[in-house]
Amino acid sequence: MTEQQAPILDLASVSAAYGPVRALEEVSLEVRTGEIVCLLGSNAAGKSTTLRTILGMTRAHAGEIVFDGERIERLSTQEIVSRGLTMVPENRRLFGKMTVRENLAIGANLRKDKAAIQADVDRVFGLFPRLKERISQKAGTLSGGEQQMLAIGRALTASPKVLLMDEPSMGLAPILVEQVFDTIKEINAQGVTILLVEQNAHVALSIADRGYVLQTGRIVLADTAKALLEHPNLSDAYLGELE
Amino acid sequence: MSHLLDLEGVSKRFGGVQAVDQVDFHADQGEIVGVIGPNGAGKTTLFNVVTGFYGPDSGKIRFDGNNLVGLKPNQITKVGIARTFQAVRLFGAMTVLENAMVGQHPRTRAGVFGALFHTSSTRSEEERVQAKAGAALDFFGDRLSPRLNSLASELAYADRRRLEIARAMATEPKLLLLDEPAAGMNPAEKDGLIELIGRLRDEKGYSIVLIEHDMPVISGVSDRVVALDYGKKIAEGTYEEVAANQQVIEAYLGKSATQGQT
Amino acid sequence: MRTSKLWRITLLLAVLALIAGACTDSGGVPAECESDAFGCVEVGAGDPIEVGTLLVITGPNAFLGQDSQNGVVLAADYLDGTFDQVNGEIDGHVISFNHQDDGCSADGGQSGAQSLVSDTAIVAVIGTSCSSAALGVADKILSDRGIALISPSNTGPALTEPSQHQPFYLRTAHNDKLQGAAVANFAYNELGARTAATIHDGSPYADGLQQVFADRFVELGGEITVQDAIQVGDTDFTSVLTTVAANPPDVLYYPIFVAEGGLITQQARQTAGLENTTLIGSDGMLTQGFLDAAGEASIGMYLSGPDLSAFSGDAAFYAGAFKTAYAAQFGGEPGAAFHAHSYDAANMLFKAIEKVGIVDGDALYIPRTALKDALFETQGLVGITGTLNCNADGDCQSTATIGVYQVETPDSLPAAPVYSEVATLE
Amino acid sequence: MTAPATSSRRLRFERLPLRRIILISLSIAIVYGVVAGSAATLRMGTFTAADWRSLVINGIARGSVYALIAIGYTLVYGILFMINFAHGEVFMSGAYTAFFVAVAFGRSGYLNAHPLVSIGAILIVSMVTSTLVAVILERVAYRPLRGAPRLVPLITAIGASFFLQYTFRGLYGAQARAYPTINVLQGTWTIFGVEILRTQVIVVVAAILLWIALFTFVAKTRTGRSMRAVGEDREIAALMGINVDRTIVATFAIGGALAGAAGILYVFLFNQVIFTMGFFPGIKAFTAAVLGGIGSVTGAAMGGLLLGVLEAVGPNLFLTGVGVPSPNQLQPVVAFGILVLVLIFLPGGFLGAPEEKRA
Amino acid sequence: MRAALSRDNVRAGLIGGVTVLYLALVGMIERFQDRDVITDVIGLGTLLILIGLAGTGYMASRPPKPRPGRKPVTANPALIGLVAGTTAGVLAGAVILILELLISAGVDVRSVLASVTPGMLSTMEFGLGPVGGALILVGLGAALGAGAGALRLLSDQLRDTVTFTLTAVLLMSLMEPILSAVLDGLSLPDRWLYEGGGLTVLGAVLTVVAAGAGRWFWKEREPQRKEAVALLPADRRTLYRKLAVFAAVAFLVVLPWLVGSFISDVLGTVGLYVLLGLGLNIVVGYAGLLDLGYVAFFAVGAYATGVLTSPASYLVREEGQLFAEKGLTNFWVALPFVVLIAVIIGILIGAPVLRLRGDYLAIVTLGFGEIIRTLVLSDWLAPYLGGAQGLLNVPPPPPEALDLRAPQNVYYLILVFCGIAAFVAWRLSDSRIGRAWAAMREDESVAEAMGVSIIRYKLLAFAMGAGVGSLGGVFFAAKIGSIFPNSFGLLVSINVLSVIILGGLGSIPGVIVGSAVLVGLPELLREFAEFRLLIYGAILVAIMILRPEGLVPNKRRQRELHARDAEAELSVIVTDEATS
Repeated sequence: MTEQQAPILDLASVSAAYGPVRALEEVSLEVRTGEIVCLLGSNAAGKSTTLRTILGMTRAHAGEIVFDGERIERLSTQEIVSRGLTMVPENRRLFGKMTVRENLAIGANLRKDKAAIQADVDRVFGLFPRLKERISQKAGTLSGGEQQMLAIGRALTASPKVLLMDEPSMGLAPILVEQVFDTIKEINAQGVTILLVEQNAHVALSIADRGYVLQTGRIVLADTAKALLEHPNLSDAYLGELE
Repeated sequence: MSHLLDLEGVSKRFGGVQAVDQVDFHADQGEIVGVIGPNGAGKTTLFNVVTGFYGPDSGKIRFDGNNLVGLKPNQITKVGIARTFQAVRLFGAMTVLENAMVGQHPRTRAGVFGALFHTSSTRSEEERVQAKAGAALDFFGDRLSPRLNSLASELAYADRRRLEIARAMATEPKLLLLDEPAAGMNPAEKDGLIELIGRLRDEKGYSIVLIEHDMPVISGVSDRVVALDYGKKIAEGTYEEVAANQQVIEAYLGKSATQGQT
Repeated sequence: MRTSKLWRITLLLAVLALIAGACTDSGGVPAECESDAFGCVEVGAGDPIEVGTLLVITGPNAFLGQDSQNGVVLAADYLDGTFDQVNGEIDGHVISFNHQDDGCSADGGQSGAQSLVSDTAIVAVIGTSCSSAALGVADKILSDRGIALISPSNTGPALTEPSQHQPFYLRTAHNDKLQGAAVANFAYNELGARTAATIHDGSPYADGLQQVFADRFVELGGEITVQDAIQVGDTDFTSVLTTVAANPPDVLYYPIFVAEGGLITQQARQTAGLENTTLIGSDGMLTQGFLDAAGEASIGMYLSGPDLSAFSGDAAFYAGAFKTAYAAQFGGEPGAAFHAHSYDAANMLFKAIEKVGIVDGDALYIPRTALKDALFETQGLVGITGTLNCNADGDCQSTATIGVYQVETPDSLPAAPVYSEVATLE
Repeated sequence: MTAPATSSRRLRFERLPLRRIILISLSIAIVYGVVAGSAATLRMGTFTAADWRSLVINGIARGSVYALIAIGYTLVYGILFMINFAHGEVFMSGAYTAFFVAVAFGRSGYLNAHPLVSIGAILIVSMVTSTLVAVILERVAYRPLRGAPRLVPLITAIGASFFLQYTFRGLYGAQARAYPTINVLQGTWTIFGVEILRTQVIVVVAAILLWIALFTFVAKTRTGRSMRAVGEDREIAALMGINVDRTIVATFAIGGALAGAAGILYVFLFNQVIFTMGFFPGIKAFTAAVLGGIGSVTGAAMGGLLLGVLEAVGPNLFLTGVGVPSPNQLQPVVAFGILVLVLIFLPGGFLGAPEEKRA
Repeated sequence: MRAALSRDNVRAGLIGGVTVLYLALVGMIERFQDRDVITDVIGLGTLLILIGLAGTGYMASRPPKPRPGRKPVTANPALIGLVAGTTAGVLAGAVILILELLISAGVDVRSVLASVTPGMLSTMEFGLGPVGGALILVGLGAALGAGAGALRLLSDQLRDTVTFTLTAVLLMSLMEPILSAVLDGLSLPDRWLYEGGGLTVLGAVLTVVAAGAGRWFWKEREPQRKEAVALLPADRRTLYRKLAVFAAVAFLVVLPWLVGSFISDVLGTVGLYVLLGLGLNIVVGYAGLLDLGYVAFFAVGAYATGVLTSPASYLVREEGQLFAEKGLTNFWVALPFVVLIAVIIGILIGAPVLRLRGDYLAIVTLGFGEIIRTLVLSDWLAPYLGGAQGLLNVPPPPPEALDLRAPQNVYYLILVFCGIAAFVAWRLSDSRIGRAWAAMREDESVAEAMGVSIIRYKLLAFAMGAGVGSLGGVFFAAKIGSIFPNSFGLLVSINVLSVIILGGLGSIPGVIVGSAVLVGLPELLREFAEFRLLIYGAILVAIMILRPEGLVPNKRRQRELHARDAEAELSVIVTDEATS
């Protein structure tokens, strides 16, 4: 790598397991400020586990995770989130019985500065005017697209330095998939670094700076997005037909 | 000729939301029908109404000479409709084979007496159940058959999808309803799925209705496509016809659809 | 190889011989034991005479059984004429106890009785506390083994009905036929009550007692307005009290237990319409525990029970040495009314053992049937509850003095009754 | 391969809708019993209007106590989806411990000289004790079982219930004891022309105030929001920076404090403490929580009131007229009979969603 | 030393001290002191204090678990034990001293803390008076804590042997009622082993030698033994397994004659709970329906038996002629009718509540249990069911010659029916019906979509459960002969539920083990009377925390637990390597 800048998020040889089942094996990856990095791989390759491990929701049993110059692999999720990392989880997982307003407020749960929070909420409404219309509605009653917007908005009110996104296009209509990727680009342009997990490799790579390909818990390919798109082995590796 | 499955003016309302609104829908013997539409358009609700999980507020549903309105899900399965679920819902603590054996339930009749005394009819029925469940699993080649005794929860994601279909096949249906079978699959797996759905129709003679967001899958298998939005049917026809429909493009496909599929 | 096998066999034989030696006792059993249908209890040299108790010592009614158990313990203590917390002896054999719990239920009575009959050294049993533990259960199990069961607190009439009575069952507690009728007499004649209501709690004791009361009250010419019941464990009895107050009676009789009794007493005082109704309870509530539970609401109400002051027996002894010893050993005043009955029951048993026991060297043989007969023959035995005269159905308090006490302060039980009646079973 | 012949597919329509017949006849029987019984009772005229009024007031008072305990159940249920069977013992622990403070005040005469301060002190002791017990309970008996199947914490809760009952029996003794009399609470107040016991008025008012306070707390405060978030999705709540453990402890603490307060209100009404006093009110409150829709704070309050009134009025109203002896003994039959009837038609209680039917 | 003085160790000491004080203040120390462990040497109360202090040191000196973010503190375990034990001793001693001071200052401590009796204080003080007592508690805490910590320094085998031996002495002593009954039953002398309720010194020494040596060699041979077992040919192994089953059955058959009538009676009660547990297991374990009112069927079984066969019942009294003619008063003729009645009531109770799920179902079934109990208690139905006075004189099962009320014979009777019920449960679970139940339990909607009629299978579960449960009632009536309403309280339902969950939901051997632990043990602990339920509660909590899947978990259930974990990680688990 030629970049002089130190990565804001750096995983070095991270391994994780669910009970006896090994999920990650010596995964190393890095994300630099301002980038969109995407993490590709077939089902069960360990993509979501990587994100969960970064956030301390699954424990790494080996390796180091450094965020913003600090080792975080032993911290609790709460502590990690307070340092400026958060996630848009797979399947959105909103608090369905709470209003849109409360969902956004809870995203800012760890922050104290009311004015700054309000600014972030306004920024979310700028991105998704639809949410503002539904501010008092229960999140569970929103449509699928609106829910995805709220999930992203909720993560943004935490004012993250790095945002992890787990399959944001899953289960969405084609038109919404398009919107989601537009939004991701916009958020990134506003200065949020993004680590994106996607099935939809081509679309994801089209907006990303760099990409990694995971296969059965290992990184098998790492390159710029452009190079990956043209990589002859991409489909082999990504398709995971190596069972 | 009457349709195999025939819905006339079916509506279903939840609180303030008209989930399904005066929908006419049909599927013929041997036909594969794709159902598309934005999230929350009422596609899954339609499935739930057909399979008896919700009673329709109004409208008629007929299948193979039976009126389905008022029947319970288990009775509808018995008449010959089987389904899969949007999020895979297997019996995780049962083995692969046991999952498929549960599918045979409506085709068997052993009761308490047979269970207690292992009568000869019960024993032969059990053998038949095993054989049929095994046959359904064999349909997926070497994907499921070698893992008969693994727990369903231990399967890889795509295999879970397959097992769910196998379990539905074991009920010996005439009509198979598949709810987003391609969700979470990668392109290669989707190709496999397209082939599989074709084989289900050609080899097993099933009629199939599937909900899908993935246009290559829809275009790859459907004889006919129905588009829903806000509970209403907004378009119907071949994939090309529906994909060219302006309303569908605006509500659902977006501009990329017009750029062609990769 | 061979030798080792031989060795083993020899060893085995030796062990067997030892065991056989230990088992086969040298004969010489007294003739009375041979002729007794249930044989003898053999108390070997230096062995204690084992007496079982089967009283309720757990659960909400434990105060009742504990109090009775204390009475038995004191009787054994005083057998040698002093309260020194050392049990006395009969024919050179000290008394020892096997305490079991009757659980105040049929199944509790059964396991307790089974536990006792499995101990072959048990001479006789003092118990049970609750009629339901005895009726058809403990009385039958023990009678079938020829073990006498003497109850200090079963008051249910059924136990000594000739049709139901088990041959080895006796009691020193008064039959409820006496107490219920005495309370009715008191209410009708002394208080001048003409209408009465009753409440029971679903226990055989309370249900039986209130029924005897009601029958007698009607017989005297009174009217029963309401007979209702409550659930044990409940706390709000305002509905049942409102039912009673809808047609306010002169007397409300609720012969139940401490916790619910306390609550009913308190709530009755707050129920509109019951201001002029006299409250009466019975010996299940004649305890300090009830006064603690009812507090000041209990002042002025009546409680029936054995008339401890009118004992034709050793009243001075009871008020003096006995109560002092009780306080010294168990801390505080007796918790219920039955310790005196159990004290007498134990003494009745000790007398009978002295009478029929056969001393043979250092050993003592007690023929079971003879012991039972001796117990049933008890006549004119002066105890602290009066003179015990056992009849053929096992009622040893065939004549009892029932007292009705009026509560003056919640701090202590009233010393003397305001009404006393000597009642005799027909 | 062709599909099997259609003939084998003809539905044998359910031979007998057995369940429906039973259901309908049961409902008819209950409704008929209630209506006919009530009519007969009212015709008999045993009870005056004042009697009925006092029955209803008694019912509301006891229902208020049920409601407060039920809220504790429902709070814990809303967040952990477990029945905290030992909640009744949490309630007992506070009232029983505060008894000794009350006695000390009573002996010294302070109690009636400064009733408000005394009652405040008693209340605080009760609430603190109950809170402590609830928090220890969570730490020891429930926290190790997060993620275990739902029946497992139910069993530890039952075990903890016995354990606590007999611990307090061992500590304080087995006997029932009467609280000292507090003079200001004696007597009646006349409200809208009706004489009502002071204690009953205080209990009802206090229960309403506590319910409002709690409702506001859950709806408006940060902790309240965290509690709801943890109840919906524990993992995502953690992702939002919520300390899940601390939130659960807070829930138990609030439930415990409410139970402690309920304990003192209970003592105002019934004036007695004993180590078993938590069990039946606990069961009743649990029933109330289900009746109102478990998980809903308002539902729990409604369920408590309804149950209280039903218990107080039901037996006399429904049974006296048809000549059933000892009607009040059949209180559980009436209360649970109505519960069954309500749940047949509202499977989620009044305000609860029925546990979601995923389809 | 500084490492040993860490906050963790002091905290462990405080917990230990609080535990010892707890035992004293609830009265256990004093009550248990009446029971000798080794007669005239040490009482159970004293032993509890010693165990509390030593346990503090032992627990505190556990090798530390690596914790995120903290360096493991390493210290000499004996030192750690010393610190923790001393802390515990100081706390306990100080509190006892304070209590003594209060008492001597004339404060009536007992009016609040009922168990602060002179006896308790004297036991806590080892009879040495307040100051001496406090000092000895500190000294013992230090010595025992350090000693227990020092055990950590021993080799695994040695430490295991020491702890095993000490436990064995305690158990031998606690088992006195059983073992002396067994010795009596075999007509063997027991004086050398037990005296006055505790072990003799000789007995204790023999136990130490036997247990210590046995355990030592057992441990030492463990590797060889495992190897030998592993080397056994398959047919040999099945043979041995069959022999083991045969031996178990033979053991069950001769058991009552070994242990005498009292323990046979206890075994009968355990058997009743096995019957009830097997029935409830069908409802809860197989069909997944939480039933908190199972006592209803127990009551129905008992009362139906009583009403049909007792000469005291209304039916027999009034319609006796008819009944006698039909031979219905015969227990064996009545039996199928009772079960039929229970099944019908099961369906009647089940039908209205099938729509309810989870906790709603639980509370409604609880309600039905209470309704039935109240009805049998009520004055309303008293003319038919006996009300408060109960139903008496239920005859034992004929023929009279077999004396089917003697505890041993009742035991056989119940054993046979337990066998039948277990067979029924086993066959059902392993059939099309069992599969449908399992599917329904996991996911009702999907099961329905697979053609399983939820209503039919729920009703079937209720009916089968009711039938088996009523058998429990039938034999309860036959065993006791007197039926009173208070035998059918909510506690029975709770007890049965606890039995099956503690044993392992859905597991037939689990029911047996669960009954033995929760029903048998308390019966044998009768002498600890008022602490029985306290211990029962503590055991429930402890076992569920240590083994949430139950003592003898059902395989499928265990998989469900596992499956649920896996489900949570739905899309992330890598399983291909694990399974292929």
